[in-house]
Amino acid sequence: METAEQIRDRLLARFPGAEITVVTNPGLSAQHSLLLGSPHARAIAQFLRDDPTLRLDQCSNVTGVDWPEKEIIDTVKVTVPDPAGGPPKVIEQKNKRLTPAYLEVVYHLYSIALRHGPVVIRTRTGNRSDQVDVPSLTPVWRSCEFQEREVFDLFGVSFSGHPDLRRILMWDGFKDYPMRKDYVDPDDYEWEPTPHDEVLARAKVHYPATPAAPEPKA
Amino acid sequence: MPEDAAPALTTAERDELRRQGILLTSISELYNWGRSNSVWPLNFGLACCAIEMIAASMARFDIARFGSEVFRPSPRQADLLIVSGTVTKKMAPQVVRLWNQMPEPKYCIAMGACAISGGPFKQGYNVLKGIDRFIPVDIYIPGCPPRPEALLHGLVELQKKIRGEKLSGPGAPRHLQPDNDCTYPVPEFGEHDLEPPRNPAVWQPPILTRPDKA
Amino acid sequence: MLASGSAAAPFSSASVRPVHDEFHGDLLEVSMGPHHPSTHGVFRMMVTLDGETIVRLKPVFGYLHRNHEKLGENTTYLGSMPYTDRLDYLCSMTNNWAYALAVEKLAGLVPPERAEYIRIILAELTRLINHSGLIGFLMQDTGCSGTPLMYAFREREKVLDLFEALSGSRMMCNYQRFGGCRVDLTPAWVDSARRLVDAFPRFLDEFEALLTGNEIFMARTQGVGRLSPELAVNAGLTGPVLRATGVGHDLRKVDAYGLYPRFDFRVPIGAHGDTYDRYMIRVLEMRESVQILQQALRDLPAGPIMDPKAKLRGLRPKAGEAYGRIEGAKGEIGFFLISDGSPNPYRYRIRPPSFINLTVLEDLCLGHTVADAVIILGSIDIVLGEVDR
Amino acid sequence: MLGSGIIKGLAVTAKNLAGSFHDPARYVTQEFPEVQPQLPENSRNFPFLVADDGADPMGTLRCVACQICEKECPPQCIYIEKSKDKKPDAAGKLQLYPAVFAIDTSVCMSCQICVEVCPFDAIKMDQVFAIATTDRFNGLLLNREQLAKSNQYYHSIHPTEATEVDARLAAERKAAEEKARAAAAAKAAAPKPAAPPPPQPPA
Repeated sequence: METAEQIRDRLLARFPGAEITVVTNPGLSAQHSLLLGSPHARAIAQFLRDDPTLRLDQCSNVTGVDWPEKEIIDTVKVTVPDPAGGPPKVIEQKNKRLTPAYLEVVYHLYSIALRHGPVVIRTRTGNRSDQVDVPSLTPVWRSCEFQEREVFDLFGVSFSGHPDLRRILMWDGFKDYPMRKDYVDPDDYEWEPTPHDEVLARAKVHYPATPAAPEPKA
Repeated sequence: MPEDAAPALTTAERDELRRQGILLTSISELYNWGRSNSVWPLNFGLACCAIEMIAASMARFDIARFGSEVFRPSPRQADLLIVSGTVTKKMAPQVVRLWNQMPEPKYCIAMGACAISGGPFKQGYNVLKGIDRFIPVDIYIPGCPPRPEALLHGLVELQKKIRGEKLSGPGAPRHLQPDNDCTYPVPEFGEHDLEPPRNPAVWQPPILTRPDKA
Repeated sequence: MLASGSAAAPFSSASVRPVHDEFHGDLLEVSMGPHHPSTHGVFRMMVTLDGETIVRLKPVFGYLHRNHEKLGENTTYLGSMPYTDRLDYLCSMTNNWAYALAVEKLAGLVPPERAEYIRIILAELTRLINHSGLIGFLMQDTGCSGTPLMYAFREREKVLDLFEALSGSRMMCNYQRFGGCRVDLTPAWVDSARRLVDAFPRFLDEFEALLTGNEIFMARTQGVGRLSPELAVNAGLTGPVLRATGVGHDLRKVDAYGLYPRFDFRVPIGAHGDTYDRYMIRVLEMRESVQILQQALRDLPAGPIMDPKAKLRGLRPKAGEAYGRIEGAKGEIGFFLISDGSPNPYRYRIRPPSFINLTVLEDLCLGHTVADAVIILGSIDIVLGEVDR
Repeated sequence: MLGSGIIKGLAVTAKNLAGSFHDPARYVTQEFPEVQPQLPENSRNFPFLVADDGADPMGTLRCVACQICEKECPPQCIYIEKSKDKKPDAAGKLQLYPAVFAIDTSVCMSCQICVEVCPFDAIKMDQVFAIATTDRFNGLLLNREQLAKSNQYYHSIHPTEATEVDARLAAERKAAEEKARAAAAAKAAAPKPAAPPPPQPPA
């Protein structure tokens, strides 16, 4: 099967102006992926499905990933000229930067006809709050129908063009997106016999004020 | 026969009399004996434990030996609700509704860790931390999942409990109390959690007596 | 009225008839489940009926949504292993294997030969109990109450005894580890497994004599819930449901994971894609599993059962991602893991076969009666622990 | 012939019905409360703590309150508090012990990860399953006293494994004694007394 770079080159030739980048997977599995820009994503997906050399007729797995803002500290060595006129010094400068926050949808494509795969494609939202639209690939692969609904339900990605975008696992009046990294669980651990960490911290709020209990002596 | 005449005899004496062909019993004993040997569970499976519940009703464990093989699909015909598996928040209102639809006298077995306390899934956002927050539970069977034998043991314990019930007086069970209405409030879906998250008439968090960990 | 989505996706619309607005008064919406004896757990279907014919069916999920994926992100790689048992709680061994495979891809571990053989033995035993149990439940749905399910559970108990003797637990085995297996097979275990496997075809013959030729069963299932191969592939179906439509897609052959290429077995495929084919595929697959088991138990090599590089605690795979999948009893069960180098996975995603197989439930049921919908649902083989996770 | 399939099926059920009277393969019912099941050796249900001496279980717990199992337990159902003082263990070395050791069996998922990660063979899986109770909070939260069971009990439920564990512990103890003797010899040779190393779990 073609590598991710070869597929990208072929796609760029077919869809001039489309944003397609290869996302390298540093892990041992080396399953690299193609990041597709939203405007062309559905056309590209259709092409991948129907292209005779790829024929990715099965979209096996659709999932969301939440990437909140993360502070990354890059340590850069900078050569600073000495104001006193001495030899220039090399100092380590720490640059803080924030990675952009976005939600990502990952599709794993396989070909049942040609027995190869996976080709991994990704789409990304603009941010995590108001620009959460990505094109739905349900018109291309029916298997995305429920899985995209699940991503919508748990991550809050809105799929434009999805035929029936409703919550699927949680109830309809639910307001949060529980699989996001910053989701706060409802406070329902009133009493746990073996509390730990955050459960303990949350449970403590519900403990009655116990003046009777003797203070543990140090 | 007056109700407390029979308990004046010990069990051994009564067994001896039974061997001699004299059946000595009280109304309440006869009544409870009959009830305890025909506990019909609701045909209601939630998760993994339901498979063990089905296994318990199959040939090898044969729950029919205890008179409980009649799994009723309708709550109107059932005496026993076996909460077999994780109760999620989405499912909790339905479980309470089923419980409300069952006629008294009715009993509830919380089978498995999830039904008792949320079990391994207790840290999940959609998992109810124990069905006893909404309905009264008679028997708790720990295990994940409990073996079918453990379920049978739980059933035997429930039968013991039923046999020990009195027919009148302040110690009488719920269904014989005059001011009992057997409905429990059904929680509603809220924006973040169930509303209310527990039924205070049924469940109060116990006071933690252990000193906090440093 | 038919909210069946977009025009581009192929729908098996032969049996669908349009419902006009003026018929609205005649339609009846029925909520089946979540407490319904034939929904295989807490599954719910919103069924719109015209008389007794289904004109619309919307599945409602989430009544057993136990937050596996969130829990998996908050616990270590090892800590998620017992949770995978509870996904598809009839097939804990294959779930374990799929998860172990994904982590092995992520962390670069290679299980030794004996461990691979053990995995194959356990996975095929799992397939036997899943398929026989499923047929029992399917018969329960057709109204054949009790007998086949009881026979299936009689055999299941024998396999569960083997699982318990090996792993300690009947259902929740928690047996596979990253880079191998937890405990070794004893010769006594292999002997009893061999006895079971040799006796299993006799049970299958009996089971088939009971069911396969039964005229009532044939009348209830043949031609019911037909599925075209194009829709099946496009809707991401896998496992016996896909193979019943005539697509010979079996990951044991396609991906050739584990040591499956060493084994001689055939992949049965169906011709009509109806409920009867889905039943027959499972019977035939059990016979092939018996073949695999006999070969595996015969050739079981000696040797270690763990990759020497593997360690039990503190697994921190290099940053990256991996998708590992195997052919479970219900279809392709896959795990997608993203590691950021910490002890917990950054993203832990389960690809649940029975959830995705439900995509076509509406297409299968349209035009049939409610009683048929129950059988069709039964023949898809869902386990709610996996559908809702 | 129409109906032959049904007749064939009925013959199977008839065979099974008749067989259940004489064929043990077809009569599989176990009379549970009267006949206790023969659990296989590996069978597991809930954890217990191994005490070397059944007569004084609290004094001879193998657990040294290292809290590894508490950290690794997937459903977080173990609660341990370290003791403030130390007690000699079976090898005579001073060790911490658990002042509080509680397992919430209403949460435990019987996964035996605590057993696998324990470096001291102090926690093992029990086979008791008939523990249904009417009291959730007092009946299912097991404390140190309820969890402690003797090594003899361990031998009675998992004989093969317990023998291996005993052999391994004896070997470790012997190695530790030899090391201590060597260290003592070295110390005697060296002029300056070194502080005793803090107890470390073996890697």
